[in-house]
Amino acid sequence: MIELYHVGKVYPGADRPALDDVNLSIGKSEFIILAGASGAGKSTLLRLLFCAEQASSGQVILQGKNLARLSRHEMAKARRSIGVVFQDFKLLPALSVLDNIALALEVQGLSRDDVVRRCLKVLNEVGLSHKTHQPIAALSGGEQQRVAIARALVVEPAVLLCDEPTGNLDAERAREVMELLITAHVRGTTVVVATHDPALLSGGRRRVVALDQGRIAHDAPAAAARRSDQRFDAA
Amino acid sequence: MIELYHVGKVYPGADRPALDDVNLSIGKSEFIILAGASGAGKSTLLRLLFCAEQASSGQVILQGKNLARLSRHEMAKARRSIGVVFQDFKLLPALSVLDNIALALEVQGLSRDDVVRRCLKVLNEVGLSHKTHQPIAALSGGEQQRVAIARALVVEPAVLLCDEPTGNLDAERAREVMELLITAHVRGTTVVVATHDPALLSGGRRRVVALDQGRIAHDAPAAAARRSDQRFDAA
Amino acid sequence: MIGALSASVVKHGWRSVRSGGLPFFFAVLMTALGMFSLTAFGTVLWNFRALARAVGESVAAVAFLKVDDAAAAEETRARIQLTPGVESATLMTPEEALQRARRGLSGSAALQASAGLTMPWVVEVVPRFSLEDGESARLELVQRIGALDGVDEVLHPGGELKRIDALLRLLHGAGLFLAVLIVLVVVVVVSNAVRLTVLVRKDEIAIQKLVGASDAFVALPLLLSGVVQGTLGAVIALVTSGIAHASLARVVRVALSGALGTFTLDPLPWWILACVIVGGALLGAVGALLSVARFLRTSS
Amino acid sequence: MIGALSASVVKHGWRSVRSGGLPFFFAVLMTALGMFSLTAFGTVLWNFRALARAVGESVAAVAFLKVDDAAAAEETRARIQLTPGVESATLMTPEEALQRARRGLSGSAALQASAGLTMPWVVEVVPRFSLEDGESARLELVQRIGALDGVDEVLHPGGELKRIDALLRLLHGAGLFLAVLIVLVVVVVVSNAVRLTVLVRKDEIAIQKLVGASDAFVALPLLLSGVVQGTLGAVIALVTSGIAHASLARVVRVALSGALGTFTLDPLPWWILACVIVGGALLGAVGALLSVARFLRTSS
Ligand SMILES: Nc1ncnc2c1ncn2[C@@H]1O[C@H](COP(=O)(O)OP(=O)(O)OP(=O)(O)O)[C@@H](O)[C@H]1O
Ligand SMILES: Nc1ncnc2c1ncn2[C@@H]1O[C@H](COP(=O)(O)OP(=O)(O)OP(=O)(O)O)[C@@H](O)[C@H]1O
Ligand SMILES: [Mg+2]
Ligand SMILES: [Mg+2]
Repeated sequence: MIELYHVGKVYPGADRPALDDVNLSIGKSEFIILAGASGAGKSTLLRLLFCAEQASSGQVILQGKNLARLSRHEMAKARRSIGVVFQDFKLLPALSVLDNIALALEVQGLSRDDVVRRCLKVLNEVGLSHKTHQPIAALSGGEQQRVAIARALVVEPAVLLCDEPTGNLDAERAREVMELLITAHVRGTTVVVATHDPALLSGGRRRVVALDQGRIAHDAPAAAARRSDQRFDAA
Repeated sequence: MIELYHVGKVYPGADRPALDDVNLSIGKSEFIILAGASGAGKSTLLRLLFCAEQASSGQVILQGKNLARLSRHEMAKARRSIGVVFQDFKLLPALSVLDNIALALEVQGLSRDDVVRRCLKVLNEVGLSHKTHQPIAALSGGEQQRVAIARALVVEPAVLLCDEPTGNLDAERAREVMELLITAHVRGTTVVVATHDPALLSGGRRRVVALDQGRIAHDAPAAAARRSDQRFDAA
Repeated sequence: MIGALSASVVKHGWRSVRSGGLPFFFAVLMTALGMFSLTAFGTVLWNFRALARAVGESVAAVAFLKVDDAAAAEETRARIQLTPGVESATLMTPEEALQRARRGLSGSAALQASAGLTMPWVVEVVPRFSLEDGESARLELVQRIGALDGVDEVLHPGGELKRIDALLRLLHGAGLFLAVLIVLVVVVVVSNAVRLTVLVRKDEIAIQKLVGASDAFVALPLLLSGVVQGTLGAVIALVTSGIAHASLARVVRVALSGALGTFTLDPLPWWILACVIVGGALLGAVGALLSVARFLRTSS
Repeated sequence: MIGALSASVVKHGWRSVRSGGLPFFFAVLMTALGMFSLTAFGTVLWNFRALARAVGESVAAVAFLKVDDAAAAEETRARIQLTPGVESATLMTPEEALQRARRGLSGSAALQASAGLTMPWVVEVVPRFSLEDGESARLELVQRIGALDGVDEVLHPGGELKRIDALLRLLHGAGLFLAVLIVLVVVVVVSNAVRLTVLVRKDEIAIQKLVGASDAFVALPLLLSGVVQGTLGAVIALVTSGIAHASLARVVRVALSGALGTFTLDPLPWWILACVIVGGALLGAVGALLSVARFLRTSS
């Protein structure tokens, strides 16, 4: 599903590489937790997978395609099968919750009815039905984060990339969101979650990939609860 | 220092009040943790203290002044003695780290030399000296959060309001930031931290005010480690 | 799919119109102003040719004939009429000519002696007037008429004509200069206004790209809003200039009619008005296209 | 404190100039275009008065005297010269008058008879020309001169004058209309451009307010950037119109000089240029003030 070969990323003007010789293979329908201190390169790695940045060296393969070789059109198409929860949400403050989520579906050319139906469903799942027509600016931090998650889930993506999806949520809400991610995972979505949340890291039931200063520090396969549809992968 | 009498806040178009009959008294140099689930009203309360919103009912007294009666000029002056870490940082992505922090001092009319000196000092404290001249857009989420904290600390404020200051930080960084806040507290600053971070909540060494749906659910005075310069307060 | 996509394009176009806010109305206003100036100037230019013709025709040359009877005079007149470059030729009997000479030979000191004056048959010649012909063309015409059988001498009011000519030339030149300036301003203003709309909406566009919008999905609404801007501006310009025309036409007629016969300020013909609207829409589209293309290239 | 604050204001002003980017250059460009149009138009208007004077003076009236000797003629000439509304009066001997009549009595059919012509003493009168005087004022002057001792009859070229008059009036009217339009456009463009700068910088301003900036701290840099915009625009306009003048003046002189004597397109005097720069700065300041005031009111 996702393969990284000797991937490096040096931002122009940066003193050290954000990613350095990263090798990683993520199977279809795996659930990966990307750990690492602040500035370790988690968001950078997700940005590479999402074509928001180009790798400086090495190759990133997503669904069998080398991301460096995609045309603009193919890139747009690839993005439509990826759901992303951005660390800074990237919502439009002036638009309503519904319109923000609808954006992701409108881009795919769905009819307005379908769009609204699916938006309302996912809003219900993240527990924000009562905020449907409020502008994003009128939401609390945690509510905005759940809107961001809803927008990523609404497209029923093949790959779900979540950057710190519970940073603004209380423990209760965080657990609910994790359950949503697991539901998507059970449906067959490949999920990559970047986080420092100790609650998510602890337990050892998921495969944890830890980054440190742009290098993979350790890659622990899930100790238990490994799902039958998961392939083993050479790290 | 900070007194709230029967404070209510209803946002226009909202279905229920964000704050409802809140009574709270915070003494000089106290350290308060404001807990509560997502949407409980933590940010709203901080916004009232910061004159970013007006209370719908009741009175908010800060440093002996009723905030509802401040002129524009007095409000600007009051804000210069308050440091705020916003939940969404409110940094300018195009400006450098230094310029973002300098903003808070320039507004006070300090000379450029003083401004730069104090900015570099505080950047050193939050561990971002190596990013001084990078634009905010080139920083990771956690680094941006530390810039936001630096901007709040640089004015050496009488009151420090922090909204979820560790949401994007790993445990190590979060502890460092908390130590910065405690240092400020020791210097005599009144600190109010809104958070869901269990690490901050646990321990019972600080006074915790918990909000639930806009009402104060419980207000537990610090069990231990109470400092001599703190007054007792009638909650 | 295509249907839903285009519905969504229209919806986003409308949203960008609504949310365009200040830059949008700014663009419409500027387009309207530019188009209005163009239309106003066009009206002046359109009527200016009529004015020029009126001025030109009022400046006639006079041919003195060496014929004795009315039939020969009429024959000569007909021959003059057929000369290329002659708009009209009118015959005057010697008596009429004498009357004219007595009445209004202004600028001349010869009236004193006119008591003992005898006049020949005279043909008043109105040359076909055009700004482009220079002095030499006019002299050539005079010579050509003078060479005709039965024509004794041709006089033409060179000085006066030259003066009016110079003024008309100046008007024309200044006019062209202004027109070029206005077109430039309109193009720059509209394309910049659309660029500003893009600037204001850049967050939204960035997010659309992030959730997988194709270039067309991003560009079409902007193009649409550019076209709407341009068209709206042109329509407003036409309405305004219609009002201006209605209120100014009378003033101009009164001011000019005394001197140059009945002179009316005609409105522009409908096809020019249609061109203005199409031009507005095109300008908007081009402006939008330029800025959108640039924007798509720089953002990913 | 005040010094540091004002240093910081300058710094922020400069930053808003630098970061103003597109809207800033747009505003400068638009101001420059508007100011340039104004200057170009001003130059035309300025020289237009000279042109009008030249045209007016070339249209002289002629007074025929009933005197017998040179002394009496000179005395009459002096009396005519002193009549209000007369610019100049030149005496011609009968011989000179006859010469003139022979040479160039264009538009007149009286040449035929000029062989047996005798002329009186003649005074050529140039009326003081002004656009504002109507036909009646001119007739009155003719009557006043005609009533003088020693003057037999006064002729004046009414038709020709009327025609040129009408053209000049038209030019003047259209010019005023254009000037008003241009001033309006410049005001709207500049104030909107500053408003757009505010729009683009609204995040920065919001954060400045959050960290306790006073209204002055927010407004002054914007005001400064408005003034810089306006001034820069005006300076660019002056430079451009200087270049345009240098390249066009020759063309205009060649085109017009033949007909109307030596006619030069003079540049505007320095104090008008200074006014343009001050005007640009003022326009920028007013535009900035308007939008900043509105913005401060709506944001807290
Ligand atoms: N656009 C950029 N230009 C330059 N440097 C960048 C840019 N984006 C990130 N960096 C740097 O690259 C390093 C890794 O950043 P990244 O955002 O991947 O960290 P992260 O693991 O997501 O951290 P966090 O948990 O704080 O979000 C950081 O040092 C950061 O400053
Ligand atoms: N500007 C606004 N207009 C309308 N409603 C608002 C506005 N700001 C906040 N609210 C609502 O008020 C309630 C409290 O919001 P607040 O931001 O104070 O929550 P919070 O405790 O900070 O939550 P979080 O931990 O998620 O940030 C929420 O339901 C929110 O939707
Ligand atoms: Mg990150
Ligand atoms: Mg909050």
